[in-house]
Amino acid sequence: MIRSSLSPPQVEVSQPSLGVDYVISAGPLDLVGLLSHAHHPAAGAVVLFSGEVRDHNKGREVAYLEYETYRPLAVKMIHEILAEAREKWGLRTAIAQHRIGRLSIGESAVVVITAAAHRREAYEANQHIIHRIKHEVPIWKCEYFSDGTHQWGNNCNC
Amino acid sequence: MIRSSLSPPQVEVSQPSLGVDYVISAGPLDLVGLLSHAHHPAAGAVVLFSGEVRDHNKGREVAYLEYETYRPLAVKMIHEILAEAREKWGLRTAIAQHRIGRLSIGESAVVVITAAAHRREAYEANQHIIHRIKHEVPIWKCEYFSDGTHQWGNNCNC
Amino acid sequence: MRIHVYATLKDYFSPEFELEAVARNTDELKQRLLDINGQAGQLLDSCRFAVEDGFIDNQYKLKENDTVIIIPPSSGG
Amino acid sequence: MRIHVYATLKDYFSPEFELEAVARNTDELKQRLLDINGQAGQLLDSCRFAVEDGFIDNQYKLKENDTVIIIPPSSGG
Repeated sequence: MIRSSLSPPQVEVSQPSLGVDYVISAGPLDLVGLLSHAHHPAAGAVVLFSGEVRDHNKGREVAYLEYETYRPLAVKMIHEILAEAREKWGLRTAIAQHRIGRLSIGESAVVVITAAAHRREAYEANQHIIHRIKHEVPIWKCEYFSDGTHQWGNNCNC
Repeated sequence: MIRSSLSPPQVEVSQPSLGVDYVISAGPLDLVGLLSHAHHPAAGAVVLFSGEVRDHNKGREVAYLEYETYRPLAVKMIHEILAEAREKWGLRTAIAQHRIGRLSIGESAVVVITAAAHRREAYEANQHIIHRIKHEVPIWKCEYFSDGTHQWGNNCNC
Repeated sequence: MRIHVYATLKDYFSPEFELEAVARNTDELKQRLLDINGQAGQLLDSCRFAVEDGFIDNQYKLKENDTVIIIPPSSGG
Repeated sequence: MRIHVYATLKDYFSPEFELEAVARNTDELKQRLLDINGQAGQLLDSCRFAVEDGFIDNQYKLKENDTVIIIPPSSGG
């Protein structure tokens, strides 16, 4: 039996001022607002990643996307991923937010922001966090194509 | 003899709407404004790096920094670095801006933004561009410490 | 036992439904789901199971009033 | 010949000055600069030279009306 403890999750909230549930958003991601939380007087390097909706995927024209999530587990897992990265790379800031619902071309589906004393750590941690969010967290993408068909994603293509 | 052709430089302007000289700025860097130029319908990944002034360096308390540049060569070199990265990684966007003059703790000294179809290219190109700007472009940092002394930087510490 | 499925699993099952048959662990639950739709076998093999905010494996003893979440491979980002 | 120096070189030379002595290439220019301040040798060995927006090496024939830029190691970012 490996079921973990009941909610509320006992993991560190990476940015207290943002609240626990900020990591999943039903509305447009506020990159600028999130970036304003990232600056830290001891951090010489801030890295922001934004995963955005492309107009084509595997040769097909994309009309829009929809994301859905199993929120209780997704929120807990993202906080755990951020806390582990914060510890491993000595980050001053670790923020992630994933959008759900319907997204148009060019909109941001996910943002990850890291800040560290030096840039190597900020880049490495940022890549690690987005990789884990894409592959481990219960969030699913459905692509709606211009020809009227749709397809649930089952592997990463960004 | 290896002197290259006279100005104006014949290199590609990476973001025409920003103008040639945008790569060196005497005023605060507008990360948000620059980021707004980065989004592209064919780009699934946008990476922004901001190098910011830390309050400590090598155990000493930093009061502020000053950067100076030899502008004609710095502008040309940054555009060349961006054009090469754009070509090598198939970037949709490649933007860089370095600030000069006096900077306070927490202010951004340099920003690099890359956008590509997939995230690996956006991260790699971003790291490559900031590495080359720091090590090759004629821009120099002078650290002013809280004890009243100052020191010209001669190697990278971010 | 209540079942919630997500994403591509909704092409095979209702998003939420009550499972009347007994399933004492995830292996038995998988079999009950195949009884409903035999075509979901390959997909179910790639799925994880959760109760509340924790993953469960086959050692976890399912209870009558559990709500089991069936989680296909992630495709966020 | 006009000389512009930057950054830590300003601890050894005026930021901009007129060099009266003849220097036909960068090796000779380096020697003339050492004549002005002998302590700058190690630093000058790590410097690059430029005219307008291009680097020059010792093959470049310096002209009387050139403005030579002396560029210490970069430390941007």
